[in-house]
Amino acid sequence: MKLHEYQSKRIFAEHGIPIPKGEVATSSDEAREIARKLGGPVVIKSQVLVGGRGKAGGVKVAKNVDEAEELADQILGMDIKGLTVDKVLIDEAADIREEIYLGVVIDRALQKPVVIASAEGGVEIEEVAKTNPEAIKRLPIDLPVGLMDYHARNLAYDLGLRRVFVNQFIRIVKGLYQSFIDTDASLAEINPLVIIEGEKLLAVDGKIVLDDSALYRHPELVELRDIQEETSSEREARLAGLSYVKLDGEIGCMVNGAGLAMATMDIVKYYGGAPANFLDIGGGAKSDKVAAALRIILSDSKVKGILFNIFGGITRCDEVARGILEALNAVPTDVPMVARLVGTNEEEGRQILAQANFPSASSLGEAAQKAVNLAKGA
Amino acid sequence: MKLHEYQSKRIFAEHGIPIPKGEVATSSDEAREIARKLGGPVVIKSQVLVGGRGKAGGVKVAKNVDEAEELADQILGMDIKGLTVDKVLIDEAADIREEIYLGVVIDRALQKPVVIASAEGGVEIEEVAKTNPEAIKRLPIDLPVGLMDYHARNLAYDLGLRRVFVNQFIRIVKGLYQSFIDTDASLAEINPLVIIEGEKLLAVDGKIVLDDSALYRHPELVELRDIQEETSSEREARLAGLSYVKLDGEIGCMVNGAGLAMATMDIVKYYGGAPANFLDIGGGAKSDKVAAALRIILSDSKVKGILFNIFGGITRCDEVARGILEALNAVPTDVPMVARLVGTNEEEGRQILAQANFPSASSLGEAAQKAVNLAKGA
Amino acid sequence: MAILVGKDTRLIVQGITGREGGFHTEQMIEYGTTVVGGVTPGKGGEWSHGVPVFDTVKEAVNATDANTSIIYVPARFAADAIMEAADSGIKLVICITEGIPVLDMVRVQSFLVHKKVRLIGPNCPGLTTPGEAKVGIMPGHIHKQGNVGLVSRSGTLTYEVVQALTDKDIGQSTAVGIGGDPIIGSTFIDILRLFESDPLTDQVVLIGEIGGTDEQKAARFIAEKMTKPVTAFIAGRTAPPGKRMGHAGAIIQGGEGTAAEKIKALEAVGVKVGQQPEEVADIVAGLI
Amino acid sequence: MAILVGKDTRLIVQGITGREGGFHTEQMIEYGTTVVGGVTPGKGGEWSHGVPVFDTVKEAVNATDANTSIIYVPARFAADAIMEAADSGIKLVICITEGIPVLDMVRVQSFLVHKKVRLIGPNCPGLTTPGEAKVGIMPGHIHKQGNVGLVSRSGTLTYEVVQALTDKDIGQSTAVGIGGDPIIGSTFIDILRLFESDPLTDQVVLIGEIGGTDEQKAARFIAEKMTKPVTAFIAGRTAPPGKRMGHAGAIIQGGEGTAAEKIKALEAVGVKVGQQPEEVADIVAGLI
Repeated sequence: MKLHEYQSKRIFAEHGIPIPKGEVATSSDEAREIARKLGGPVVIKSQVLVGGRGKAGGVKVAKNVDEAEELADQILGMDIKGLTVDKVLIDEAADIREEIYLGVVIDRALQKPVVIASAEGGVEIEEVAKTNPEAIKRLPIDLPVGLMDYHARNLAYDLGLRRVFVNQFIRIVKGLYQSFIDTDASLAEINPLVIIEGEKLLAVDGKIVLDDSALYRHPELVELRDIQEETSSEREARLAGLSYVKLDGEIGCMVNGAGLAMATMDIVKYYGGAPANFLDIGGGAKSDKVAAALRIILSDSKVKGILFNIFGGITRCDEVARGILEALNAVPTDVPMVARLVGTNEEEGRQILAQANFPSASSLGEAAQKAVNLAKGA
Repeated sequence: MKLHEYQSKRIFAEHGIPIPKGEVATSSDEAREIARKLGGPVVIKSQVLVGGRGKAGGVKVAKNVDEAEELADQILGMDIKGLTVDKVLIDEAADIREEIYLGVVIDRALQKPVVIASAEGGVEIEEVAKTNPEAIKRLPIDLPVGLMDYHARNLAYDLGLRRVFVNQFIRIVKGLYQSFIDTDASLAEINPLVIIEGEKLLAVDGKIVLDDSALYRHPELVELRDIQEETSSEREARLAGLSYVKLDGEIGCMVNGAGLAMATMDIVKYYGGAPANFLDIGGGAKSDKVAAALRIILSDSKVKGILFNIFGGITRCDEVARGILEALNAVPTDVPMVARLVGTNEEEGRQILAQANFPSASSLGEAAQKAVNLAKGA
Repeated sequence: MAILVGKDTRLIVQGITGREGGFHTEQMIEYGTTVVGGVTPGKGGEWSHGVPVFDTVKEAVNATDANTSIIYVPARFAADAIMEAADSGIKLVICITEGIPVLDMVRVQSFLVHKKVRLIGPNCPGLTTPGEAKVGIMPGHIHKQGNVGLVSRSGTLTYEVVQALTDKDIGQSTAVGIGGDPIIGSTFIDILRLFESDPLTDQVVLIGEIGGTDEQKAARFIAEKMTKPVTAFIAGRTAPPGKRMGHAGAIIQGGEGTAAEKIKALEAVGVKVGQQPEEVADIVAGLI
Repeated sequence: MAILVGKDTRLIVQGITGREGGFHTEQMIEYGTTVVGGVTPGKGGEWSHGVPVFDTVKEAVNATDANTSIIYVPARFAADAIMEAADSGIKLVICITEGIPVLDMVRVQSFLVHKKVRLIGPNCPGLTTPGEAKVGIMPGHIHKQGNVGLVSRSGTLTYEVVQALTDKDIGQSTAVGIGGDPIIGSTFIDILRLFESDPLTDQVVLIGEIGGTDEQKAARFIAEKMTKPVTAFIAGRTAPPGKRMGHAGAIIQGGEGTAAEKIKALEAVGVKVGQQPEEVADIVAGLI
């Protein structure tokens, strides 16, 4: 789960990281009032959970209160990569001298959190990794030991930070690391951390991505979820406990198991089709889950054919077959479908589908080919 | 620094440990009011920082409000081992079925915290260690790993706790351990943890001793210090940064270094005297510290002679010599004294004392003998 | 016994009285696995599926001489369960549980680093040595005893490949699901090393997916240390970057972890990569 | 060089620009110790007492090839300083600082357990190999080169005993103060083991005090492993239970850690225990 910039920065501030003064507005009137209270120039920043807000025109500087109102009015309601802006953050504009990147992520190879820093802030760290990998400094943290002052100090000197910033930097690195740990994040990032007038560091933009598996420990963070940022399909999938990712193709896929679901997408492509989605119904899915999955797939108007691929281990093929038929009763459609059910209770599953004249296939390859052909015929 | 029972139990309660309902009273009127609010029988417990309150008559059960007032009146103002009771805790009386001991201390040999538990609660754990060492279960905790549920569960089963108590016990052990860690304690103890009606566990008495070296991290705990529990000498020593322990003898000792201070006491004893105190002025003490130390020693009317033993490393003998003379100016006395100063600037120190006709000795043995003889002559 | 589990396995089931744990205990016993006990705190003294239940792993190990534990407990108790097993003399721990917080697994791995315990998983289907022991949730009937070792980050995709092998009459020595999480106890390299020195394994199938760089590392290991032929399948050629494909570990991030780069790395060291499970079986059979 | 420090010591001083650190750096250099640098965060690039100052231990080690570090930083920064030294390639760390929170030292010790670093202290006077190197705060002039190893939990009491030995013309191989805290990096046994295998040490003096059971453990070690004679002095015969005698570690608790039981344990294994420093010297000299 991603947090908005303003939510992330508030968490950072609670951990002692300096952030600009600012507040969130949902109307241009509010924006004007906030700008008036802040005084001086402000930045109006759209709060949507996608990257590239700046390029899309979702971040603007206003020199005065009138401009703030006007720009907020422009940005609110704007569409950025399919998401409608309904909140803007009004921050005091900072006099930026230099920009630093600072982030904490889990390093999969080291199996521990790693602090990543670069003196080239303000751009995406992946970009720096390509153009100037030397500029990126990495500090792996042993979780049981934690982040000690000397770790952060070594990082500061590695980064070539001037001495006047070192102690501030240590506090910020520790605050960011603690934000990461305290929220069970998978990413906590300040980009950029800027040097402003008076030799001070300030976190002007921030981002936290939470570990969904750990949300149960953080009910207060779950409340921060912005449901307006989910499509209705994503929402339905989340509530039904399905793993769903919308793609651009025309073959809807319903599979049990993430690896198999990806393999199914790949095979659809191999046979000349394009997958419309990734969808894993998980292990031991019952018919109601299958029905929910089918509804989600059918809600995508691009879908011209649907492929069911079930390898029954915990999941029972007869349950899935019944689920498909139930869902079709509830959501009638003329999109052609083909099912391939193997494993636990495969005979029963096939019989149920055969009785309903539902097309089936015995191998995954055959099923994918059929689905692609059906979709072309449709 | 020791915390009172009521302070310790409040910290436990903040960590999820069930404690009896109760409040502190400083007068019998207040005690009556608290007993009335609690309803039913109550326990009146003197809050003084010494053991054996029960035996000294400082803990009583009151069946009703009148008795509560009467007993509180008796206990308030009582003298227990030299300390005057000025606070009583009024707790709801518990219907105690069984008593358990539960504590956390640092194990010096293992160099880690250890949870100690015994099904024989209500008596001092040292007593159980002597009479029934088998009954004591020890659970060492790796600080970086922390206390996991399974540790506490294994402890519960080792202890022979009935199953109905296991989950409560796990929560209490974790709460106690966390209290210990969060307060930088050197001891956190529930004794007894009792089984009451309804198959519930309740911490009826508790104790926390804080690590003085870590107090700087806990300003909120420092505020809990009960200065009425210190003698004025202890207080002056603490404020002057001196390490002072009052003893029962007649030879006052002022030494630099804890080991040497103990050795000096031992040698006084060896030569037939008895040390009046342990007093370490620490390394590099200046004359004002020496003067404070002398005042503290002289405030003990039993002192019949004073022995100064200084081995100058960081500490300079001339500084000490000047300190002694300055202090004698400020606090004139006819208690006889002898000084033995060796090490850094020993010549200058001896000359200063010789000019003031201050008796001195060259070896520790000689100094101790002289001090003992002078005290006998006094 | 090929690797890790077999006739010598003495298994306890942590979470035996749960729905999942109970169902699969039955399946494992039916397959012939030696299940010697179960652990559910608070249910010690009961019996479940014909084996005694204990309150703690310590008691279970003391009473049954178990050497292997499989974990089916809910995610929030799983880290504790793994550490308890590791602390109680168990040598091989298989964690089936899905959805364990990443920081919990970081903690577990740093706890295990100085212990002599092997962890498989979490979020894995377990492992099967056909004809000897099935420890996990793989359907038993798809396997056939033989000399091909399988190692996979996936669950049902593994079954698919096993089925494809069995359909072509190619038996397996041991099939190991290492799990789909970003932080796992045993990696491809750990299992490849075991297969390389296992006399009952003649060749190996590696089933990878997008996310991380474990397949690339495996490729380096194969080039440097493996004498036995390896065939691979990589799922997620069509997966877009930035989206988590079900598994917590299956996500292309910062341009890293694509199927294309994994396939390239494997092919560069002579590993043949099949485009479909059936093709993998054909390669293994020497038909391609 | 007898043990731990000597001509090969290349010392850096953490906290060199502080009052204590500066004073003792001067004293150590005057004694002949090879001080190669200092560390004070924020003062890198300056010079102090003729040696360069660095911001981090890593830089100091890289620039000076230091192998030993002595720590004079305030208590609240000491754990960090010890861990930084251990993490930067230093092999011997001596921590003089007094008043480090006990839990900080628990953390430090658990951090050091898998590292190849020896810690002496904290709250100790350091160590001196007479004629070669003085690393710490012991007054240099009291020492005399010789073949008696000293190990002590105390500071000034150690000087007293060293002086008594020197007064009787008995020289020392190395005098080691292990510190008066409950949790210390090196115990009596660690140092006794080094003296036992040091060809320049012929006999050992052990100076203990009340609190803990380290002297009793040392007695067992002496009985089992030491061939060289050991003489002891134990401070605190007159100390009452329950009162902390200055040192955080010097407290008789739960009836454990009295001078009497320590003396008994030592005498039981043939160690002669002196009642005064002069008596210790007489025993060492063979007069008693």
